Amino acid sequence: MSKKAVADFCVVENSPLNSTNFLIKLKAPLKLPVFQPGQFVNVDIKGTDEIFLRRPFSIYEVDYKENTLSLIVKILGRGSKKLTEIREGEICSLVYPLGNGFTIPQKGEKVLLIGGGSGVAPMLFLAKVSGLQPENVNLLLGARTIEEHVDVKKYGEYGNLHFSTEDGSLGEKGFVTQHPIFKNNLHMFDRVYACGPDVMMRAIAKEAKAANIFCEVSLENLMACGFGVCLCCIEPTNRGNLCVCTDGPVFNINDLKW
Amino acid sequence: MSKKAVADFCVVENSPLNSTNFLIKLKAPLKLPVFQPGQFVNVDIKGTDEIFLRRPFSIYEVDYKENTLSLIVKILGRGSKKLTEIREGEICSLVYPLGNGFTIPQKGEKVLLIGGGSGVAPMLFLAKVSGLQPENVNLLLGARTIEEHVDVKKYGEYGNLHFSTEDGSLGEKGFVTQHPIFKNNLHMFDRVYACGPDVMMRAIAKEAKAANIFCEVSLENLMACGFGVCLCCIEPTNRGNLCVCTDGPVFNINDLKW
Amino acid sequence: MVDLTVKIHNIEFKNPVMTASGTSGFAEELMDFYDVSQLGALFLKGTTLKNRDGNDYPRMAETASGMLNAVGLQNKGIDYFIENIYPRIKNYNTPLIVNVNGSTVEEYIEVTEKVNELDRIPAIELNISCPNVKEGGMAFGVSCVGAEVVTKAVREVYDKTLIVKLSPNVTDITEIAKAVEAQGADSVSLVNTFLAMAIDAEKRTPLLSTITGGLSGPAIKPIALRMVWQVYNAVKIPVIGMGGIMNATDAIEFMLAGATAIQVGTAIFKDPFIPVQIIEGIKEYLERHNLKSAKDLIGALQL
Amino acid sequence: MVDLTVKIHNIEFKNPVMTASGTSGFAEELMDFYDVSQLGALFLKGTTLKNRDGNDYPRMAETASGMLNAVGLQNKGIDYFIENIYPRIKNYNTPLIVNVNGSTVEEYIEVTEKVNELDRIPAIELNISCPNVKEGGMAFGVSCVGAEVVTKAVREVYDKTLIVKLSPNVTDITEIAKAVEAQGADSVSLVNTFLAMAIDAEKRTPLLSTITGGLSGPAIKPIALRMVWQVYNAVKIPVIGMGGIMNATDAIEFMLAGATAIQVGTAIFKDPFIPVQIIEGIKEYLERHNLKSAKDLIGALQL
Ligand SMILES: Cc1cc2nc3c(=O)[nH]c(=O)nc-3n(C[C@H](O)[C@H](O)[C@H](O)COP(=O)(O)OP(=O)(O)OC[C@H]3O[C@@H](n4cnc5c(N)ncnc54)[C@H](O)[C@@H]3O)c2cc1C
Ligand SMILES: Cc1cc2nc3c(=O)[nH]c(=O)nc-3n(C[C@H](O)[C@H](O)[C@H](O)COP(=O)(O)OP(=O)(O)OC[C@H]3O[C@@H](n4cnc5c(N)ncnc54)[C@H](O)[C@@H]3O)c2cc1C
Ligand SMILES: Cc1cc2nc3c(=O)[nH]c(=O)nc-3n(C[C@H](O)[C@H](O)[C@H](O)COP(=O)(O)O)c2cc1C
Ligand SMILES: Cc1cc2nc3c(=O)[nH]c(=O)nc-3n(C[C@H](O)[C@H](O)[C@H](O)COP(=O)(O)O)c2cc1C
Ligand code: FES
Ligand code: FES
Repeated sequence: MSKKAVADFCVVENSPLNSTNFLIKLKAPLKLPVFQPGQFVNVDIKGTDEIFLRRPFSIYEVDYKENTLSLIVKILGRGSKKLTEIREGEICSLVYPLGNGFTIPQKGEKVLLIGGGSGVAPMLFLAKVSGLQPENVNLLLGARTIEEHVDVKKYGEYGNLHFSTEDGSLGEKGFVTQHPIFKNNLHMFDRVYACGPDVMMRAIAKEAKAANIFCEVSLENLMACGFGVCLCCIEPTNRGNLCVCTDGPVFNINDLKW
Repeated sequence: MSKKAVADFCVVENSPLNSTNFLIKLKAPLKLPVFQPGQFVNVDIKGTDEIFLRRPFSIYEVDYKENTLSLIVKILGRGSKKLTEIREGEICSLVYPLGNGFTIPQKGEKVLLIGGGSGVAPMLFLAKVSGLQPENVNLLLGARTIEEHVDVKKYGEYGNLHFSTEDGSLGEKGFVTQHPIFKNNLHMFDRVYACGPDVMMRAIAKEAKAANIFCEVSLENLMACGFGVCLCCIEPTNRGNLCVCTDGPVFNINDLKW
Repeated sequence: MVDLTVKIHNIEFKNPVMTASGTSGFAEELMDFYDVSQLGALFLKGTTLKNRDGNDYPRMAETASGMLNAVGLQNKGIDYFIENIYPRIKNYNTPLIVNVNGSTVEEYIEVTEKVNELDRIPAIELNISCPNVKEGGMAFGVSCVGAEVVTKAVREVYDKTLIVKLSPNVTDITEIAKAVEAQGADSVSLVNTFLAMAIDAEKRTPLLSTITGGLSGPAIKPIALRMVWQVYNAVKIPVIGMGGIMNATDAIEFMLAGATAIQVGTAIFKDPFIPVQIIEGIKEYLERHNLKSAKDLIGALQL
Repeated sequence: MVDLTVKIHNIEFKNPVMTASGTSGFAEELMDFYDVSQLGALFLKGTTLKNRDGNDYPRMAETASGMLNAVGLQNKGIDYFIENIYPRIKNYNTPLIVNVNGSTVEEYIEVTEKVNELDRIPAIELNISCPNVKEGGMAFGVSCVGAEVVTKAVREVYDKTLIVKLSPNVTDITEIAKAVEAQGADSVSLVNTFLAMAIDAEKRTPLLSTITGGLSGPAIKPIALRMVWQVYNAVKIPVIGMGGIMNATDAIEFMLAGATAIQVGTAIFKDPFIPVQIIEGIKEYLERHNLKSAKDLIGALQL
């Protein structure tokens, strides 16, 4: 009956995807609810004196049969570092499901999904459950170098894959907004979705706004609770200060004061 | 040149000795100094939010060739519990060598070494390096039950072994002070040494004092620093408040206000 | 069966475990996890006369065993509460307590008068200790005169249970507690957060938009516990204790120090079930120690 | 090469990293680990006129990210120090600073006069903030009048560098800082420990023989940092910051908030090498940020 839960998951996989990103797969003790792409979990990271609060991570994959969910964790600071050191068999407490999730596109629509860094996680999840024909789904994935790109080959079946790197080591050189699929073809899309660094999302939002295209972004504001009680994660919007953890993390760019 | 060190040791063994005691063997990164029985190390226990200070443990065995030292760790609270969960290969920071150590007996003397619980550690170390003939060394080891006794067979070569348990499940039934070797033969010994619970040591000290026999005990006062700077571990003595970590942990009972 | 009930003024609470204001919204969010009727009481998010947007982002910083917040009493104002939130939550089967705030004495009075009309709100908690607002808040709570003025004014317009929430940012908290007791407070709750600061050494900037914020969590527990013990020994009215309570052992420590009830704050961010677990833990403790009632713990510290 | 020197009054220190009083004895114990001459200065164990046995055992309790102590200024008195300890340590090649304590103003004066005779002691730290003694100590440090009286009296008999150590257990630490500055203090150091308490829930007794004690360690860092920042903005004399500093980042945060130098206290219990590591860490930070001098960090917080 309760809509949210706190439960001890068991780590069933922790494997490096590249030098800074790890795939962590967790098995739930209870039947998992259906997750929306864009939703996240709040992870208790044990084992250091310095980490007091949980850390939020987007859902990357869910296997309802196996009752597992996967995260892509990028090493940023103390907590994410520690989390990537967790071993198979260890226990990890999660609060879930949190946040709203992206608007699922309508049949026949053409969408562009843009992921930067660990922001690929919810984009790949969205691609998978979008319900669209693969030819209507375009995934644009950006990173600084090829080394920071995650292997997403298997997502080829859900859409067309496009890459960009700042140093040109994979795909187009430059930022995602400089990639032809974005720069030249933005008007072709019914919806644009983005998750990644703030600067990236702001750049995307600016163009999408100018082109008057539906665009949703997933914010990563600092959080204390993750379920709407602390009012720490707020984002100023046209509807006032909203909580990224409950009113978001996904926002339509028209709501944001960007 | 420096007399004390802080160094990262590597755990080379962690094996249960019984339900509550663990043997933890640590390999030093530098050549170990010569330790005196009764001396201790101060261990940094990582991995929980609640443990801020180090925890002191007596030296149990030293292998100068292998450059390892061993501790017997009894699970008492949070820190000792966590320490017993450490895995081989993990790193553990130690401050060492700390404290004074027991007075080494003189040739030909007869000694009684009494260890209670994890207090067996320094007693076995003392038996080993006492330099006495085995027939002059008597080890009396007490615990609540046979399950809480540590296997000390190999110490038979250093002296005669005597056991007591509160429930009679091994050796004599009762406290160590009720064991015949203590109760009936105390006057036979030139020196008595003890390490264990406070009540045990106080009971021993009382009898030894009455019998006017040289007796040293190793105290386990709460410590913050372990090397004499915080003045938290003090014990009132006839020479004023002394630090258990530097003036002790070994005290002659005549110095104590017991 | 152990008796978990405790009494503050004329209210009997089913148990001494309550949520701290500002750390569980208006309790609706907790309902996503479990039925809040199990809890001893719900102290609702700090409410002011008018809508407040609160402070700018970032409002939060993690510290050793704690966190800083600079929310700044973001809330939609008392009228919005009465019209939109109260109707949704008023039937929760546990006392709902409004945390009353103001920048001026008049604002405290106005909010109180409006809350007074609400049948299902048996008590208010007068917050004279918020460190995150420019006007009012802690300014009233750090001097006896300030504390007296607000308490007296509110007492005159409010007959139900009046709890005054004290600031720990003072030299002698017992002086403030005695001052509000003398002005008719029925209970004091303590502590609010400690004025504190965090810096990003790399960027050389404060971590909070407001530079300083309020410290909460286990880090402050030893200071909060001392203050509860001091206040318990200084006043006759019941004390509600809080500050870093993470589990039943912590809660019991506050009760032994003199708290009649306790509030769980920051711990809820870590795990919203902690208040429920504390209720269970207190029950287990009482049984194990052969105590009949939670009341037996209050001030039972042996010196 | 970066310049690590900092200046307080007329003393130039080789670097801003110092030991906090009461946390490294008379520095001899640290000599077992390394040569203390590397450190910016050594603040010695609190010293009183006569021998003090200190408080009863237990004097220590661990708390979340911190500890309580109730040592109670155990020391052998100033004469013993002068006759027995001073001769052994006087040639350490870094400033030695005596932490002066008293139960009465007269005692503070007497101790100061005796220290004044010692060539190798260029400064004293006047401790008006010890929470662990029944008389004197913090009693002086929690009111402007008390702080003024002691500072004035000591200033009259002491010409060398006078540092006054402030208590954090006050409503407004800037008032106290300004009061001692007005009475001629050359510098203020802050913070001393927070009055706090810990309880053994199972035994229902306090964990310290003195019931309350002083809280130190990372738990207090955010409050200490706020106080250093406030005092830096309120006085003209240099501020020495401390409270929970565990590493170079913490130290840099205190300097950014306004500290000219910092003291390492409780961290030494965890690892006596931490002060040395902090010196290295500051050097590395300055190089990485292209700063020439540690002085560039002082108060360099960008708002
Ligand atoms: C809804 C949501 C979904 C997220 N999904 C993912 C994901 O799928 N994969 C992933 O790797 N990360 C994700 N993040 C970000 C992740 O939560 C942070 O990287 C993590 O909390 C950092 O913790 P830390 O202890 O490693 O960093 P800290 O040591 O706490 O901080 C290191 C530095 O990073 C900054 N920082 C910390 N957290 C954030 C943040 N949330 N935003 C911006 N700066 C921050 C700090 O201010 C500091 O400067 C998500 C965040 C949110 C809010
Ligand atoms: C010089 C010295 C040598 C020691 N040698 C050994 C050894 O060889 N093997 C071994 O197992 N233990 C030894 N100890 C004891 C060991 O240090 C403690 O058991 C340990 O610190 C407890 O930590 P904890 O986190 O598990 O307990 P906590 O969770 O901190 O405390 C649990 C309970 O135990 C009490 N307690 C904690 N430490 C002590 C103590 N030192 N004395 C009495 N009560 C205490 C606490 O007050 C509390 O009630 C020694 C102690 C000293 C001072
Ligand atoms: C994010 C946050 C918001 C808070 N908002 C309020 C508030 O609106 N009114 C209030 O009286 N106290 C408020 N507090 C203080 C708490 O109620 C509580 O007094 C404090 O956090 C100490 O308890 P804790 O350590 O258990 O959190 C807030 C605390 C936090 C962390
Ligand atoms: C065990 C102990 C003893 C102390 N003794 C003194 C003292 O004698 N004089 C003094 O001014 N401060 C004393 N202090 C306070 C410290 O100097 C310092 O102000 C405080 O601990 C905060 O810094 P920290 O968190 O780095 O330890 C003592 C602190 C501790 C923990
Ligand atoms: S993180 Fe607490 S309200 Fe969003
Ligand atoms: S533990 Fe610090 S002096 Fe002994």
